[in-house]
Amino acid sequence: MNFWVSLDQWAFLVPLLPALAFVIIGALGERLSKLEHGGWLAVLFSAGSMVLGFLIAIGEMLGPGTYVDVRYTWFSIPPSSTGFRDGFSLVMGTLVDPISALMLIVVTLVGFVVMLYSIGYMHRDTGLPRYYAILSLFLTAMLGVVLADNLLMFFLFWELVGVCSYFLIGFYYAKPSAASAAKEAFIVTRVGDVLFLAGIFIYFAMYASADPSWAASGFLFTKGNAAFLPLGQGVNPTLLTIAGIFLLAGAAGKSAQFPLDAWLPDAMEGPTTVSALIHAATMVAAGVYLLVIGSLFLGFTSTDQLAIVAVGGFTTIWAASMACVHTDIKRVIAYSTVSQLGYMVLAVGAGFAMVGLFHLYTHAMFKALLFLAAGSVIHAVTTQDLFKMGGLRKKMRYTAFAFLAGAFALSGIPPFGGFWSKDDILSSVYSQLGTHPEYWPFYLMALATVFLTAYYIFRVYFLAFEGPSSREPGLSEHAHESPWVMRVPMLVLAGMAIVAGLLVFIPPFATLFNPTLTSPAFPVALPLNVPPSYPLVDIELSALSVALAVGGILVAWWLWGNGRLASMPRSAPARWMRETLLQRYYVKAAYDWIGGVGVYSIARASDFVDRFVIDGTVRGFERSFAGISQRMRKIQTGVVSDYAAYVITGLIAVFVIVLFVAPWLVSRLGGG
Amino acid sequence: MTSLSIVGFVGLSTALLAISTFGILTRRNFILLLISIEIGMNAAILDFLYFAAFPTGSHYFDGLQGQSIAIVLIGLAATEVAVGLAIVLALNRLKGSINVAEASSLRE
Amino acid sequence: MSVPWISITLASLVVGTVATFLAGRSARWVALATSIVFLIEIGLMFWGYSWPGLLNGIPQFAYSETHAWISIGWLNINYTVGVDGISLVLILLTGILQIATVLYSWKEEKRPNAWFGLVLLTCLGCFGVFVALDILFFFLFWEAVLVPMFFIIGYWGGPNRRYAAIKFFVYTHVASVVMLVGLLALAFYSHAASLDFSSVYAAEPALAGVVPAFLFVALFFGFGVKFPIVPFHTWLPDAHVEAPTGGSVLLAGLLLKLGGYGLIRWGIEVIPNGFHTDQPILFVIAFVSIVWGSVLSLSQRDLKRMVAYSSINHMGIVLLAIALNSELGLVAALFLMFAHGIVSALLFMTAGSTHDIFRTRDIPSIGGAASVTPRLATAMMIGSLASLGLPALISFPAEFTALLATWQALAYWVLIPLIVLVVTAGFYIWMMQRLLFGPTKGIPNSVHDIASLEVVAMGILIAVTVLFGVLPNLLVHWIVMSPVGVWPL
Amino acid sequence: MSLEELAFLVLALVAVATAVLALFVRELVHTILWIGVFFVDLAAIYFLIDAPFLGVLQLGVYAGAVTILLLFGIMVTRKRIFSREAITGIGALPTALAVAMFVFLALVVGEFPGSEQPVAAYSVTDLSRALFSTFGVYLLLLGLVMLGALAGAIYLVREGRE
Amino acid sequence: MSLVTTLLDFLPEILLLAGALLVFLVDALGLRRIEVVGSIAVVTILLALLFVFADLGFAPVAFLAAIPPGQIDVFPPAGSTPLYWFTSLGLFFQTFFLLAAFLVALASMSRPSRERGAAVFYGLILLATLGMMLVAVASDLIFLLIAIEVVSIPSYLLVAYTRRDTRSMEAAMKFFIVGALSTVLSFFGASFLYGAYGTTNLFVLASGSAIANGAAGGGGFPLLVVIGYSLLIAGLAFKITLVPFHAWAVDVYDGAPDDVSAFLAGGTKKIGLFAFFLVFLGPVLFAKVAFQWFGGIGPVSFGPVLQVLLSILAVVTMSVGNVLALMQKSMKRMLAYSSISQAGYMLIGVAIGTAPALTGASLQVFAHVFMKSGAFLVVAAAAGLGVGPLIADWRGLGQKRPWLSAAFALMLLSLAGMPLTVGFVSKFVLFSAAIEAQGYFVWLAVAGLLNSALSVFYYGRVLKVIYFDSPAAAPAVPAPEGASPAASGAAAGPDHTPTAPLALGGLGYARAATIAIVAIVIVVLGIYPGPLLQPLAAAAQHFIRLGL
Repeated sequence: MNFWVSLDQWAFLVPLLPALAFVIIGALGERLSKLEHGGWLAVLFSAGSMVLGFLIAIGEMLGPGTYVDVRYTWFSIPPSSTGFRDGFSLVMGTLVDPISALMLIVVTLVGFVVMLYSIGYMHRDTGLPRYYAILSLFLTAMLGVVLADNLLMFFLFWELVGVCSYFLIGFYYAKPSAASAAKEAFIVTRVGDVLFLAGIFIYFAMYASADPSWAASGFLFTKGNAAFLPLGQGVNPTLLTIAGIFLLAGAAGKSAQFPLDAWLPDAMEGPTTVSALIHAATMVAAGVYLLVIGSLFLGFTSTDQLAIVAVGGFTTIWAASMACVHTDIKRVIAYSTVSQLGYMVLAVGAGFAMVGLFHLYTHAMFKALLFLAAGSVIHAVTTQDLFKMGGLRKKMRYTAFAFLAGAFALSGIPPFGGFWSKDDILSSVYSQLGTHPEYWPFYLMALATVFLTAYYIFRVYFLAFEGPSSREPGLSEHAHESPWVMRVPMLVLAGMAIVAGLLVFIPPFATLFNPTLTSPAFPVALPLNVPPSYPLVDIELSALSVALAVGGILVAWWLWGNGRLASMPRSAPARWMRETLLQRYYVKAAYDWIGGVGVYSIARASDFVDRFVIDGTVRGFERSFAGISQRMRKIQTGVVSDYAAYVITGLIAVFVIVLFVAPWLVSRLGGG
Repeated sequence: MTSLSIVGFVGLSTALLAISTFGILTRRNFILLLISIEIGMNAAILDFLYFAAFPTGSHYFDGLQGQSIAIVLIGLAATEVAVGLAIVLALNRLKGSINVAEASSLRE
Repeated sequence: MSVPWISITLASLVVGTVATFLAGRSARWVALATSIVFLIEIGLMFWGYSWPGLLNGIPQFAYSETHAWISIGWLNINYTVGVDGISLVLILLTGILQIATVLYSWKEEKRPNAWFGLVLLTCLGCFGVFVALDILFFFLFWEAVLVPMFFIIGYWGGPNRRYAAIKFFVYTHVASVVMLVGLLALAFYSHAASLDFSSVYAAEPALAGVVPAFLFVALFFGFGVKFPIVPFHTWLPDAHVEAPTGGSVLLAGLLLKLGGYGLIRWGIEVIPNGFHTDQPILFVIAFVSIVWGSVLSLSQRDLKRMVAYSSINHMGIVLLAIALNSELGLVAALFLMFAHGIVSALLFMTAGSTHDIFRTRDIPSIGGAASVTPRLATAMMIGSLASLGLPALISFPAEFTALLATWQALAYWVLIPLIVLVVTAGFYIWMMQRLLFGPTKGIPNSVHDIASLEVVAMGILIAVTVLFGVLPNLLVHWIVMSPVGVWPL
Repeated sequence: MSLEELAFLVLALVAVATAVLALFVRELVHTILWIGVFFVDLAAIYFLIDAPFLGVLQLGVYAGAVTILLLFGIMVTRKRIFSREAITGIGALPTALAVAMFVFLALVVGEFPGSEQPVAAYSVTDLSRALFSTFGVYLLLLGLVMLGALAGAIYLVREGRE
Repeated sequence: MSLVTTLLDFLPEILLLAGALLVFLVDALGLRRIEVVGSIAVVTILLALLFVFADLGFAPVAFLAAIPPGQIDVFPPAGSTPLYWFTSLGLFFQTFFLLAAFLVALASMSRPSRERGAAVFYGLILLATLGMMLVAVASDLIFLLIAIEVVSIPSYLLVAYTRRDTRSMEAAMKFFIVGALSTVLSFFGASFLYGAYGTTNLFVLASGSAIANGAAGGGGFPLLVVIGYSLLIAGLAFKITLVPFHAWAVDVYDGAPDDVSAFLAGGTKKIGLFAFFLVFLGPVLFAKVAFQWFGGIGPVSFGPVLQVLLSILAVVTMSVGNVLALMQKSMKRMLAYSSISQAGYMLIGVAIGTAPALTGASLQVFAHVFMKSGAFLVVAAAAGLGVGPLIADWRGLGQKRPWLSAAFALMLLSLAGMPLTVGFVSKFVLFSAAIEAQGYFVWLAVAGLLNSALSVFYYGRVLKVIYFDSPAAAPAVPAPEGASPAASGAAAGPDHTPTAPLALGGLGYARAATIAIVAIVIVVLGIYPGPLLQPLAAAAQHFIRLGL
């Protein structure tokens, strides 16, 4: 076994290293204050993880057929005479294949740079051991998701990721809005998760009934084996459709797709680093990753695909529209994330899983970059309100450069990363329109979103970095460039934002996007040629999207860049429009109503029933016994004549029973 | 030898028992209660003597047993009167009354 | 197995309990020593355990012993004890909770000898239930648990403790006697040779007609009230709210498990025919319990009451898993019982400490506790997360398996417990938001975080939670060494 | 109707009448008189069914001892012997109970074929032999009853005289 | 059978008589200290117990046996109509009665040493015990009824023996009147049976021949028998306090001196059950021949009818007893009602009429002897400590008197049928027997068990008061009207010379020892009942075979 392949045996170390950091920081806590409260430990371990992850990824690029699956029995019921004919087991294992290798690169890289950035950014906060510990745990969980070789393990770490997100959003837990946002994030994603779980059950049942030996071997949820299952053989298409929808629900929850998108903008209550890592680059991408896996290994029916396309396509414009009006720098980027995730979902739904993955990869880089840059700004001016910033480019050159790089990437301006991937998506979907005319509206939505994207991100750029120094006196005057621990990560990511798209033209790297060519893990023909658009196949489409993007930038410049609009438009329709967008189309309010009034009222009513009807019955028994007892006590009059009367009454009762009642009963019961 | 109707005899003893019961239920004076009890005992004695006098045809029949029982019952009834009187006297001494309805502090 | 481990353990527990009662001020040390010895004995039992399998179609038990107790022709009662994988894990739970309770209540100042003695007595009774293989002995231990719990609630409990104690006592006793009628009728109607498990097991097929179904209903009522099933659950919130922390821990951790264990051991295993007939009833009640427990938790203001209702929800899932009539479901049910035992114990400990520290358990009147009592907050968060089924903590493998089994048996009905999972998450998360997070409020002037012994007690439970959450096979390995796979399902 | 039957009828009516009178006259001393007559009347009935020893016993024990004892009881417990007893109600319930009891007990009347049987007469010798050998245990038991009654009753009434 | 051997058969009874006479003699001689007469009584009872054990064939003392083994549990010679007959179940009941007497006699020795009525108290106890023992060997209805009188007459007087206490005297009066009425009814019923059978021998009565003949149309008297038995039920039900013949019991147990209450509830009450065994088991078992019933119903037979009747009585008794006990404020009245409900459980045994049921009922009697005597004796002890008659007066006793409270709690738990107590074992056996009998008897078991669950409520309430309520600062509730300051035999009055406080903080050694014995027996036999249960089951089997 060559070196690169044997390296895959150690893939479990990649998530384990941050886990060690979690344990050490969690156990030692404040005793690590000399190491930036554990921050340097976290950086160290994540660096180790990154190195190992990169090595494994390189191995995957170089080594032919390096599909390595290491398993460990997690939960097993041995074979027995009944029940599962061949036993039942759930396994844990790491699977290194091109897809997970790509994800390894993304997660470990962004993870490491964000850790490093945190050293500078979080320096002033308290509770840092908690921060670093949970951030490390998050890395573990995310890497677990990436490396999972079966759906159960995927789900397990998926849930862990959610909890880490919960704690990190609620990092400033003393702030009611942070605590509330954390709760909201957890519960909304939970809705997706339980549906995802239902989907898992359906896949399990389908595969187990198609091939019972799965249950025994522990291959049950294994991605690799799932592909062996000939779809359509013993599989009920309706069931498969429902399972796909459930999977989509799970992904929508995690990736903040419509209608489960409300939590992500609120999640910006967490530290900006968290937003960068979790709510831009990695965790929210896990939903897309899930759909990629579902598309490649579990199989979607055409109904599922349409649903996915619809959700993704609609989400792009839905979120982008809201991003256009918000004044909080982080929220705008958050809506942008939702919107971009919509692109990825759209691609996967249209059948181009690897294209979606490609955008996931480039998006992780430039979106993390945007957040880090935004964080740097916030760090400097201590506000998140765009209208209080301005003219920062002169004081924060690195940051401005980084942000601009991210903005170009996001807008899809060649040769920045975002251009390649977004254009790939658009052309891929376009290529399907012939056979799937029902994709048309969603394609158009995605196309329109290109314009909106460029508009809102450059709106941010112009408001923050250009223009007059500050509209609010005293805020940006003392702003200065961030320390190197924050600058280096930004520069690394800025570099990635520029070259990420170009990297795929380097052959070894490209293999990651082309698993059919190299990996025996995927012996069946995948339903697409990945990547279809290298070299560009449809120059007209590319030109259109670039034109839209440039148009967006120009409009942004026209409105905001030269100070034409000092404030928001004031006409009534505009105000109404703006208010609707700021209120997120009132969806959030509806959710709050469902949770706070609807469900809670049912709970209160149930509580009433429980206390007064069910328990009331019990107490009624008590009371009636007591009442009977009290009333019957009265027969004990204390007068002996009455007692004698009872005796005689009893005697007569005995007579009656013996002569009439009992014989009748006995004859009814069938005699002696 | 004579023959007497069961109707009369058992009727008499039953009537006496009913009277005795009625007395126990309605009278409040302890002495009257004692007398009621005596009437009831006498009803039982009467029955025993009657059944002792008229063989049933069972080969276990022993009329002398009935008469013996009657004798013992007379003694028993007398003993009860004695005990009852002792209680009457004690009660009278404590409460100054032998009205049983007034002795009702134990109740409920 | 030649060493009579069960008798030795019973004897050591009896001696320890009596000694604790007599020990006066040093009772806590005696109790601790007893607990440690108990754990060691449990460890030895695990170490030497191997399931003897079937003999003539009748499940056998490890370390089994039989001694005649009453033998009068028509009534043959033996001291028969033994364990299989099912009882073994629950015995382990007993041992863990016993030592955790002893440590948690180490500082008990009010009649410590009685307190620790009663705690040990409760655990002794539970141990007895788990090892007894004779109807009378089973019932004897089953009832024996009530008495110490009655005193625990009534003497050390909250303001309304007297009412709660008597309600608990009478309510569960009524259920027990119905169950006893069922068990005895089972033995006598089937003309079993003795009241031993194996005799009854062998004789049960002789029951004809609707008799098994009726018997199963009687047993189910008896076990169900302990579970507790809706609508026979209202003793539980009262008992929990009024019970002292240690009492709640034992109540939720152990006593509720008796119902599940009994249903498996004496219901499903012995009367499969009745079970099959009554299965729909079980499903209905299980679903109702799941929904009702969770929805009611959402509306509770009292922390303990909330956890109590969540117990109803969880035990509803256990009941559902049991009712599924599948091997996977049974394994899941047992795992879930163990998990719930640990997690609810942890939650009740945190609720008790909350009350100790903040003088109230009213959720809305406390806020921001995490910033003043981080250790308590951590424990409470871990408990809550474990309870709502977070992976890597103990409930997840159990719930996952249970729901998977539910899907297999009932298909889309699984959506009910699944959606309820969201509600469960909802009330825990909401509770944490109100109680632990946000700006501080309702914090008394002098606040101290939980004491170190309480930390140790909770730490034990947290360690177990994580251990079996990460490595569930450690537990499953033992559960499956039992007749779960060979029952005539 | 034979002479015996006629005599019995008369005696029975007298017995019922005296019993009722004894219980319901308001002068307690009259009660004693009536109950005395009642006992004597019963003794006569015993003679009628050829149980002369019982008749004698009845006269001695009841008509003699018990009557005197009751009279004594009345004298001790009343300040004035001839005071009248307060009227107490008869009551519907007691009447109903007594009548119901009478009716049920009277049901047996139709069944016993005694009227065709000759009365069996026993000599006093036979009776005494039976009483002291076969059924001697009854007497022993009666003795035990009396022993207890004696000891207790004496103790009870001796109060204050020690 | 010579006189000597006959007397030897009755050695325990004769011992008791001798003891009673000795007590009276000692009293007459002026040695009326309670230690003296009490010791005589206790020793007498223990000796009697020893001989009964010997007769039962217990190995260590078997050499003392006076009754030849061949005379126990065998059928009487054909044609003979014995007045008494030895059965091992009867002998067992004798031991139960002696144990009850022993407990009360021993505990009473802790009363003030110069108490006036001590000699009479012990003499009457011994005489009543003698009567109880005779009940247990009866095989003749009249023998049985007079033996019951031997118990009753001393009982009336025992209730009244404090002389100065109006409550006791009132209780004695009620007891006497209802008792005398019951006596009248019993004898009247007996006369009917005598009329039907021509004899009162229970073996003959048990055969049910008079009913059987009735079916054939020749010489039988079904109605006479049925009415006779009904009257007997009414008469004997008085003794075992079946509802509605129970009303006296509550007042009497309440008003009587505590020790006497213990004796009545734990001891004399049980003769009624044995009388039920003797009188009604025969018809239940043998009167199975169908005949046309009164009013045209049928054909049915008397046995099943009687079973239905007894079942109804049992259920009514246990239910009413329990329900009434729920809200009682006085401790003794609560115990009285609980005693009434226990009678209902025991009656199940007769109603079912199988050997298992008989075993269960007998065991229940045994358990009840200890539990109920013990409970009343604790009440007596508590009264001696100044605890008032109401349940509320017991507040916080668990803290002040841990051992006494623990013993009382044990007794109450045993009464409630909690495991590891003899009360549990007895109920378990009894209800097992009911279920074993199948048919509608299962519902008897259900009713009994639900009732015992109900009873937990009021026992639990007492435990609550003792353990969970804090001690009252001062006696908050005044004693009820007419009550003496402490309604116990130990009450100080003009009749009783005040004496020095007793040992053990007012409890007294004898009383403490008694309570300890009760507690130990409850636990030991609760854990290991085999040695008692097995011979008892055999005895019940023999008893059923004899058809008594």
